Parts: sequence; structure tokens; C-alpha cells
Amino acid sequence: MKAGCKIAAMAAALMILAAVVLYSGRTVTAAADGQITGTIKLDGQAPHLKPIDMSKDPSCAKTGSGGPAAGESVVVGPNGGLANVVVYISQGLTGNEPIASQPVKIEQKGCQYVPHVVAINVGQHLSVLNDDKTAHNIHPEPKPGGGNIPWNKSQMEGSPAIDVTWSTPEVAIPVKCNIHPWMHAYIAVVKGPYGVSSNAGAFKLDNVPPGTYTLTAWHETYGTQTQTVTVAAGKPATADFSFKAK
Amino acid sequence: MAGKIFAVLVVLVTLATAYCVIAHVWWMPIDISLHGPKIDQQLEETMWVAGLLFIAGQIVLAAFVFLYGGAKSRTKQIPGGAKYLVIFAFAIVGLEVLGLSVVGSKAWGAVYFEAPDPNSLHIDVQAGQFAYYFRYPGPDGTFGALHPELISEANQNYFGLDIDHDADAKDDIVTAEIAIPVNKPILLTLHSKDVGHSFDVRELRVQQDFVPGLVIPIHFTATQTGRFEIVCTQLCGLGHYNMKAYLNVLSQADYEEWLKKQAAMQ
Amino acid sequence: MDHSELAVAQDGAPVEVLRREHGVLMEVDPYRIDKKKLGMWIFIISDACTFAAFLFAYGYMRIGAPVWGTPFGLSSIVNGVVMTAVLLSSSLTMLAAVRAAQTDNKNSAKKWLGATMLLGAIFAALHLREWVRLIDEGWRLFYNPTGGAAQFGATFFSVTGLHLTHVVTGVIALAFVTRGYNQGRYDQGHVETAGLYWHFVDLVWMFVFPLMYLMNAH
Amino acid sequence: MAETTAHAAVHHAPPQGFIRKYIFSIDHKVIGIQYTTLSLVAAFIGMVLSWAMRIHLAWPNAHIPILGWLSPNGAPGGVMTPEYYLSLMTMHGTIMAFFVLTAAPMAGYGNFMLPIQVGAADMAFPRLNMASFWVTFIGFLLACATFFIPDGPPLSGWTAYAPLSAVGSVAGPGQGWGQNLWGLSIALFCVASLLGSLNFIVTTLDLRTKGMKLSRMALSTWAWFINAWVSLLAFAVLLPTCLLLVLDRLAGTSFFIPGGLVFNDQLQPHSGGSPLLFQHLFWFFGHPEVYIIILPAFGIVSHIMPTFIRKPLVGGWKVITFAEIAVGTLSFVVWGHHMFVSGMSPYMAMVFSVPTLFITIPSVIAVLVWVFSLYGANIRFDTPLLYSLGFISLFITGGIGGFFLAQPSTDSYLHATSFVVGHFHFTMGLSAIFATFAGFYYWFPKMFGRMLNEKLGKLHFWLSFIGVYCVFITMQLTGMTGAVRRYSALVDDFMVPLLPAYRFMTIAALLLGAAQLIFLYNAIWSRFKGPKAPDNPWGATTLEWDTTSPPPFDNFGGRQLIVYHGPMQYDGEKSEMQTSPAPSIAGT
Repeated sequence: MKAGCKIAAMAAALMILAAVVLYSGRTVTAAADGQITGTIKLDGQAPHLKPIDMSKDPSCAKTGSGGPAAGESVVVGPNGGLANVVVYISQGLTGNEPIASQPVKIEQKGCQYVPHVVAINVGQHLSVLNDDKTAHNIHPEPKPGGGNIPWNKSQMEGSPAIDVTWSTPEVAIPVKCNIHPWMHAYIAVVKGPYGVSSNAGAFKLDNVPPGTYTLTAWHETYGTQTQTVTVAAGKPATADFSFKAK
Repeated sequence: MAGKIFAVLVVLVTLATAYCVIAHVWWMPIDISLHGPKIDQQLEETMWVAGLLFIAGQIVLAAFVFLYGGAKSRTKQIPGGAKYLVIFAFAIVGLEVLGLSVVGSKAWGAVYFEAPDPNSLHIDVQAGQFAYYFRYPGPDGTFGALHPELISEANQNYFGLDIDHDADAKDDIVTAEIAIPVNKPILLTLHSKDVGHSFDVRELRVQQDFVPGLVIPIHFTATQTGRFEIVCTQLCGLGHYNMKAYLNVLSQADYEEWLKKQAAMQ
Repeated sequence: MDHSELAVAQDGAPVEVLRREHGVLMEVDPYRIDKKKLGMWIFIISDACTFAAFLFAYGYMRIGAPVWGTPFGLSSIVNGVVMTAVLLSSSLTMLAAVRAAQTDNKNSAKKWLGATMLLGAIFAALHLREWVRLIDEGWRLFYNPTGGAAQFGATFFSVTGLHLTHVVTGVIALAFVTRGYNQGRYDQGHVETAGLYWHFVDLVWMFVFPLMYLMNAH
Repeated sequence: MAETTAHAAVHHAPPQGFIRKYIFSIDHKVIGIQYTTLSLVAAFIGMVLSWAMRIHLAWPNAHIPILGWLSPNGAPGGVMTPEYYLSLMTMHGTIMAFFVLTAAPMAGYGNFMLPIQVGAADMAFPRLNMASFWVTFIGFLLACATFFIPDGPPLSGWTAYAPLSAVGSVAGPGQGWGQNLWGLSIALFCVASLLGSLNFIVTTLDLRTKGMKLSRMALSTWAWFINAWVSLLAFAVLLPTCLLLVLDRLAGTSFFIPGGLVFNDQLQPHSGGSPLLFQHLFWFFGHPEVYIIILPAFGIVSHIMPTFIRKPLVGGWKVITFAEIAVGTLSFVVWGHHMFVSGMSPYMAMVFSVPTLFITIPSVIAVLVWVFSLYGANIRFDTPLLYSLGFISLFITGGIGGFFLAQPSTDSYLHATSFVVGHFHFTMGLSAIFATFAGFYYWFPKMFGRMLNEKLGKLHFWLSFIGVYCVFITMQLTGMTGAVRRYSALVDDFMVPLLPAYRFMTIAALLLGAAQLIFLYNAIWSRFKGPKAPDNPWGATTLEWDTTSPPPFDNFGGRQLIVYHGPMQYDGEKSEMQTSPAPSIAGT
């Protein structure tokens, strides 16, 4: 009887060990995959954006940087780099891509969403935090009938983070706060690797297995662009996009 | 015993209430509008009339309960019976309410029956879940047309102005707070983009609902400078309690300065 | 199911009217009417308020609308007039049924009740034909195919729908009353009460027809 | 006699079996107890909701784990969200106004007592009576069900102003199926009230025993009778209002939704509707509704007082009854005073203001009758009377606020402030509750055959009376600052200084609520363990005290009742039953 227990315990331990090795092996191979990098530029003059007047809620006005905050629908970096562009693989995926395990965070800070645009995998956790001394309501509005469910929830000062996942790819779900009507964010729900361009316009997609892909870049004002990119094993590929100012 | 306790309690409540009213523990804020004193006066008069009735009612109730608690074999009715009570109700209360109606209609009429001054400064106000936005006509003095389908809060087009095609709209100044010059007649047109809201400035003694589908004009003149809160008093959804804006009553010079600054930010 | 009876006291000069309910003597009102009938009157008062609220909403919408839909041509008005005539005659047949029941002429009462039900059914059929025509033309509760106010469909279908529900309910109720009357479970009082309801439905139509049809003829 | 009892048995045999006897019973007494119990349950739910609201108002960011456990959605981590506060507020108002204040004093006591007070064996239409209870019950279940659907209860207030309540979930949380269920629940409540009113009217007119002339009816019967007429007309208008609202929500009509509305940057497909139409229809019901709530209270207090002051009311049955009729009639022409600042024509405001002010005259007459009846009385301070006196005091206090709200000029300042909330809690809320308590303490021995504990009853009264004034006088007076109602937290600069007053109200409200546990304990304990009640413990004169406690199935055991005089045959220790042929002792 005792011996039986021991054997069972050892077998279980072995199986766990095997699972761990297999799992970590997978990560190791994934790390050996390729990478796609690039920059996104705005071709032409960025539009004039009206600054945001937050005087409606004094607690927002206080946390701001003194002057009115800048509008966020087009953010252009020093060298014409276009920020807040989501880059993802729209074709060529095998469908077995792992889901990123780290939760994506959106913070509500100074009555703005930080970051303004996030990308996220289907099934990856999204965590929404409120750092402000006021209440916000988070109101994502996915396309009706698209599979993602709209919701609208307030988050009081000091409330725990809201944790959600999305079930269907959708680029991009607009998010707004009705209490502070200027607050907007976008959640791009995609499968496989993704990246969001920085203020300089730079983006990076990690863990891309070798192959040929259609890469799509999406911007809230300028829409989408695609291009084909081939990734060889262990070699970073590059893809640059340029959006034309309206 | 129970009767005596009850009487004492009623008297205590009455005195406490009267104290709170007389000492203005909670009272109206300062009055900064031209029409406001009429409303305040009406409120004071009503307070006297109603307050006296309140005190008289409670004290008489307490007194009777105090006095007639003992066991008696016979009871008696009030001399004259119900006749005097009914006469009292009709005569005193009737006169009172008649008086209040007449005087009150004057106060009401002074605010709502008068046409706005033709030289009023016209400002357009839009309420939506859960913020107010204000619009000044700009140098051309004309408001641009509203296109609800163009409303985009993400792009800060709160009113749905067609700036690219509408010359009237191009110079409209849209602001998140309202500033008005002191002692100048103001005409506001209130419209809502979604549900019912309200425009309530306590110091102005102005409260008016926004009714979706209607454009409601209100007019007033502010007589003191300062910064006052505009609050929403019509339940409009989850952010109702947090829906507000500020009214800045400025001197003419300050107002022009302010407007220039706002125009620069468009 | 409760039973009331009138009895005359035999004890002398001032003849006293007595009434029994559950076997005990009841106070008699100078205006007293049978409780079924009284109940129906009260229901009618309340139901009239409900119709009034619907018609008030209709008037409010109509006055407020810049362009109001007027979909009824001659054929619809003729149809409406026929419906009105059918409903009015059904009131007459109902009257005859009540009269027959009061004189205990059971067979005649049954015939007249049957005629009333038939006319009610014809009314409902004509009404539905009108509805089908409007729906074919594209009118909906929320849509006006002619481009005017969408409230025409909303008010027309809801007001006439409410009335139609009353007519259909009435026909079904009459069927029950006729059966019960035939089996002897119900008496002439039931027939009379059903008649009250039927006349009320007819009366409502006298408001609905001019307001909903005649005013919306082009 | 033998023949009459046999007759009675044929038509109204006592039912056999538990279900026919206690659940689907057509006995008006069982139905009355069912209504009373439903209201009691509803009242406790409504009170718990108000506790949660008050706690949130006083400590909006407090973590209260039990709240998070009760509603993980509405209070994630124990911090209540503003939308959940508004949902609780809406359901507090709905449950209290409809299922407690409208149901208990009218449908609860009225069903039990009205047939007995007129000397009938049952209501005119017992099956209809059963139907009206069960329809109310389903309505109540629908209202409660809103707490268990994902979207949560509606948040547009008990007034459900369109278009917030009509456009659907684009307008925010609480506007999905919760609002639909709300509309259906209230529509069912309307149907039940209409059936109930019809039954009350016919019973009063047609089933009075011999000698029970209208002038000899108990004053509570009079009030229920008048009130039945008011509800008959008012609920007949709320029913279509709810139906149109549900049509707007589900069928895409635009009765109450104008064109050009934009939610979340999306233009809505509606056009041409009018939010003011909703307000007119709602308040045409809504203002009579507050009298529907208070008229039975008038009746109960007028019925109870003579028993304990041992003398008739001043002016007999006539003055108080005509005052009630005047109140009921005028209530239909004053609804516009809810809409002074709603964009209605300012001339219409004047039209509605005058009758609103004049409705105070019959109300003042009623108050004068009660107060001046105490003159020269021989007051016995039993709990029912204490509650009646409390009712008078609260009604005076609340009624005074009406002077301010009836005038458009002063209302334009006080509208939507906590002054209004205090005012209506005094008048239609607590006054009616106090009268309901008075009725409960008065009729409990008759309904259940057991006496309530008098000491606990008095303790309950003292705590409730003090508690009510602490909460609602503070509420009403803070309204003078313009403190806005229906706010889930104090964020406006001028409202932040009111926080101590709000906290005081919260603590007082919690204590007031705790005092109700005394009542609950008293009621439950006495129901089973209280001393047996005599037939007529208070020395009263009306017919319900002329039978056993509780009354037999046919109310009087087949006895022929003949009524010889009105209900107020009191003079000091002396009193005469209505059925006693002895000469009248007090003239009425």
C-alpha cells in the first residue's frame, strides 16, 4: 500500500517535471523566433488639436500639468513619428500562437487613459486601474454582434482594478468615460504578436515564427495600412509605415 | 405620562426646527441676480406664513395632548364645533394661499413672463452625459448650425459643428466653463444632446431643466462678480452627481480677456 | 357566483325592499344596481381613462409633429365606414339579445348573441385586413414610409390594437356567456353585463374612428 | 336563521386544504394578511436599500466587505458604484411607493377590514380579489428580479423620466432589462390596483348590511372607498404610460424619445417623441398617487382616534369625509406642480400652482379636525393612538413644506433639492407609515387573535418618532442650501460642507431602522406567543369589533347584523356598538 503511494507520487512528480520542461522548452523555442520592427511616420502636417479643458471636474484639473492637456487623436513625435498605431499580423498565423501571459494595464491618470491605445490578445487579461481622486466610468463599445460584449462600469477612487478579457479579435474597441467625456482610449484585440508605436513612431513585434505575413497598422484617425513581410528564423525583419495627413 | 412625554417631544422638535430656520443654520447662498431678490422675498414671506402655521399646529397639538390625558367620565366638544374650524381653514388659510398665489405669480412673472432684453449676450448651452459645454457665437455674432451626427467627443466636437463647410461655425467658441460680464443681460439657450438635465445656479436663483428635443431660453442678469457652480439637478445617469460646470461672472474687461484666451484655444 | 334577490316584506304599510347576500339582509341603496353590473360600470370608467390616455398621447404626438402621415384613401375610409356600420349593428343585435334575455326568451337571446359575435368577428377581420394593407405599404410601429412623423404607426397600431384587443376579448367573453347562459349557469344579468361591455367597446370606436381614420384621410 | 346559515354555507363554504385556505384563498381576510405580509417584506427590503444608500452617502469610498459580497457587480471590493447607488434609490422608491405605501394601508388593511366594517361576508368579487393579490405578487417578484440580472436594477428613479428610461442601454448601466422588468412590474401593479379598486367600490356600494347607511360607515371604510375611486382613475393612466414606455424600449416606437439624440457619439434612430408627454402622463398618475397613499392614512387615523380619545371627531363623519373627497378630487388637477422647471409653459405653471395651494384647505381642515377633537377628550395613550398623534405631527411638518413647493417662484429654487425629499418623506412616506403602524397595533388583535406587547410597542414608537425627525427634518432643512437630491456623493463645492449633517442623518437612519427590529420581534413573537385577544380589546364600536378575534370564515357566523348608528358612539368611558339598538350617545 505504502509502496503504491510512493510510486504514484513519483509518477506524478515526473509528469509535472515533464510538463514544466515541455512548457519552458516551448518558450525557449519561441524566443528563438524572429522579430518585426519598424517605425511609423506621419506624412504631412499634424492637424490642429484643441487642448482639453478639464475644468468640469476640479480634481482632474488639479492633477493635470497646469495648462490644459493636449488632444490625443493624433500624437506626433519629434521626427514625424506617429504614436498610438497598433501593428499586428492580420494574415499568415497558424492559429496556435500563445496568449501573452502578462495582463495589459490601462491607468486612469489625470482624467486621461494611460496609455491611450493598447493592444491585447484574445483571452489576455486587461486590468483597468483608477489613480485619480475622482470616479470614472469605463465604457468599452465593441461593435454590436461582433462577439465582444459591451459594458459600462464605474470605478470609484480606491476601487480594486477591473479585470476583463475579450473573446473575439476586434481592431479597435473604443473606450470612453461618460463622466469625463473627453476621455477616450482604444483596445485592439488581436491574435498573435502585436505592437503599439511609441512617441517616436517605433514598434516591435516579438516572437514571430519564421514565415510570410500580412502586417496591418491601424490608427484611430488615419485608418489601416497593410504590407507583406517575411520573417526568417532568428533574423529581425523590418516594416515601416507612413500615414498621409488629411 | 406618555401624553406629557409626547407633548414635550413635539415642542422640542418645533423649537429645534424653528431655531435652525431663524438662525439660518442651513440657508440660501448669496443672491447675485437681478430677479433673485423677488424670489428670496417670496421665500421669506412663505417662511413666515408657513412657519407660523407649523408652530401653531404643533403647539396646539402638544397642548391638547398634554392637557386632556387624564381619565374623565365625560368628554366635551370644542365650543362651536367644526363650523369655526372650517371657517378658519377657508378664511385664514384660504386668504393666505390666495395671497401667496397673487404675490408669488408676480415673482414668477418677473422671471418668466418677461421677454429677454434684445441686447442680451446670447450664449448657447448644451448638456450631455455628464458635462455641460458652452458656445459663444464668435466675431460674426452668428451660431453655426448643429449637426448631431457630427458630434464626436473623442475629437472634442461636442456640439456637432461642421467647421470645414460652415463659415458660421468656424469662429464659434466652445468652452467647458461659462464666463459672463457682470450687470449685462444674458440669454441662454438650453438644449440637451441625450437625456434630461438641468441648469441650476443657486446664487442666480435660476433652475431650468434641459428637455431633449426642445431649445429652452432663459435670461438673467448677474450683479456680482465671482465663480459659481452650475450643477445638474435632473437625474441623468450614473455620473449625475458629478455633472457640473463653473459660471464666472467677470468685469467687462476680464470677460473680453477671457474670451480672447478661449478663442485662441479653439 | 354570488346571488342576490329582491324580496318584499309583507309586514304592513311602508313596503320595505330587502336584499339578501350570503343569506343575510343587506342595506338597500336607492340607486343600487346588481353588483356585476356595477362592477362593469366601474371597469368601464377605468378603461375609458386608459383609452383617454392613449388618445391624449396621440393628440400630443400629432400636434407636435411637423409632418403627419395621412395614409387613408377612399378605400380605407369605406372600409372604416363598413367597420363602423358592422360594430354599430352589433350593438343593436346585443340590445336585442339583452331584451330577449330579460323576457326569458332563451332561444332568441342565443340567436342574437350569436349574431353579435359574428358581427364582432367580421369587424375584427376587416380591421386586420386594414392592418395588413398598412403593413404591406411599409407602415410600422416605428416607421413611416411616406417620410413624415414615425408616430403615425406607433399611435395608430397601439390605439386600434388596444381597441381590437377589446373586441376580440369581447367576442370570446360573449362566447363564454352564451355557453353559460345556454347551460343555465348564467342568467340574464350576465347577458346584460356583457352587453354593457360590448356597448362600451362600440362607444370607444366612435372616438377612435374619427380620430384615427377620418382625421388621417388624404 | 337556520335557513340563512344554510344559504351562506351553500355560497361560501370554508375551503378545505392548506393551499385553498392559506395560499390561493379567496377569503378577503387571508388576502388582507397576504398583502400586509408582502408589504412588510417589501418595507424591510426598501429599508435595507435605504441603509446602503445612506452609508454610501456618508462614506462614499468606504470598503464595506458585506456589500461587495452581496453585490459583486454593484459594489466591487465593497465600494459602491454611483450607478448602484442610483439603482438602490430607484428600487427603494419603487418598492416603498408601490408595494408598501400603496399596498399596505389600502390593500392590506382594506381587504381585511372593509367587508367586515360594512357587515359583508366577503368582497363583492372574491376571485378577482385573489387575482389582484397574485398579480401584485408577480409584480413584486419582477421588481425584485431586477437585482439578479447582469445589468442590475434600473437607475432612472421611481419617476422613470424619459428619455433616460426609454432609449435603452446606450444611456448607461441599469437601462437594459432591468428597466423593462420595472415597466412590466409596475404595469402588473396597475392591473392589480384597478381590480382591487373595483372590488372596493362595488363592495362598499352593494354589500352593506342592513342599516349601514353611507352616513354610518366607519371612517376608514369611507377613506378606502374614496381612495378606490382615485386609484381607479390614476392607475388607469399609469398602465398605458408603462405600456408606451415598454413599446419605446422594445418595439422601437418614439412616444417619449425626440429626434437627434446622441449617445456615445452615436445618433439614435428615434424621432418625434416628447419627454414632456411622459412627464404629463406620469404625473397625472403621480400626484394622485401621493393622495392614494395618504387618504387611507387619513381614514385609519380618523377611525382609530375616537376609540382612544373617547369622543367623536369634531364635525362628525361629514367634515372629515368631505375634506377627503375634496383632496381626492383636487388631486387630479395639480400634477403640473412637479413640472415647474421642466420647460412647460410658465403660464401653465400658474394654472397648476393655484389648485395646488388650494388643496391645502381640505388638508388643513382634516388636521384641524384631528387636533381639535383632542380638546376636552379623555385620551388613552395606547400605542395605536400614539402612532396616530405621531402621524398628525409628521403630517403638519410635511404639509408646511408644501407651501414652498406649490409656488413656481420658490420651487424654482427648491426643486430637486433634499428639501423636496424631506417634504415627501414626511407627508406621503412617514405619515403613511405611522398611520400604517397605528393600524397594525390597532387591528393586530383582530387579525391574529393575539395582543401585541404594549411596552415594546411604545418603545418602538418613541424611537421611531425621534428617529424620523432627526433624519428628515435635517434632510428638509439642508435642502435650503440647495443641496441636490439623487446625488450619490457630495462632490460639489457647496455640498461638501454638508457632510457632517449627512453623516448625522445616516447614523440616525441606521438607529431608526434598528428600532424597526423591535417591531418585527414584537409582531412575530406576539403572533405566536402573545396573550389571547378579547373580541373588543379597545372598547371600540365598529363592526369588526362585533365578532370574534380573529373573525370566523363568514365574518359574523351567519348572524344578521342591523346597524343602528354611526361609528363614533363614545363619551368618556361609555361607548355603544353600531349594532346596539340603544339610543345614540354622541349624536353621530
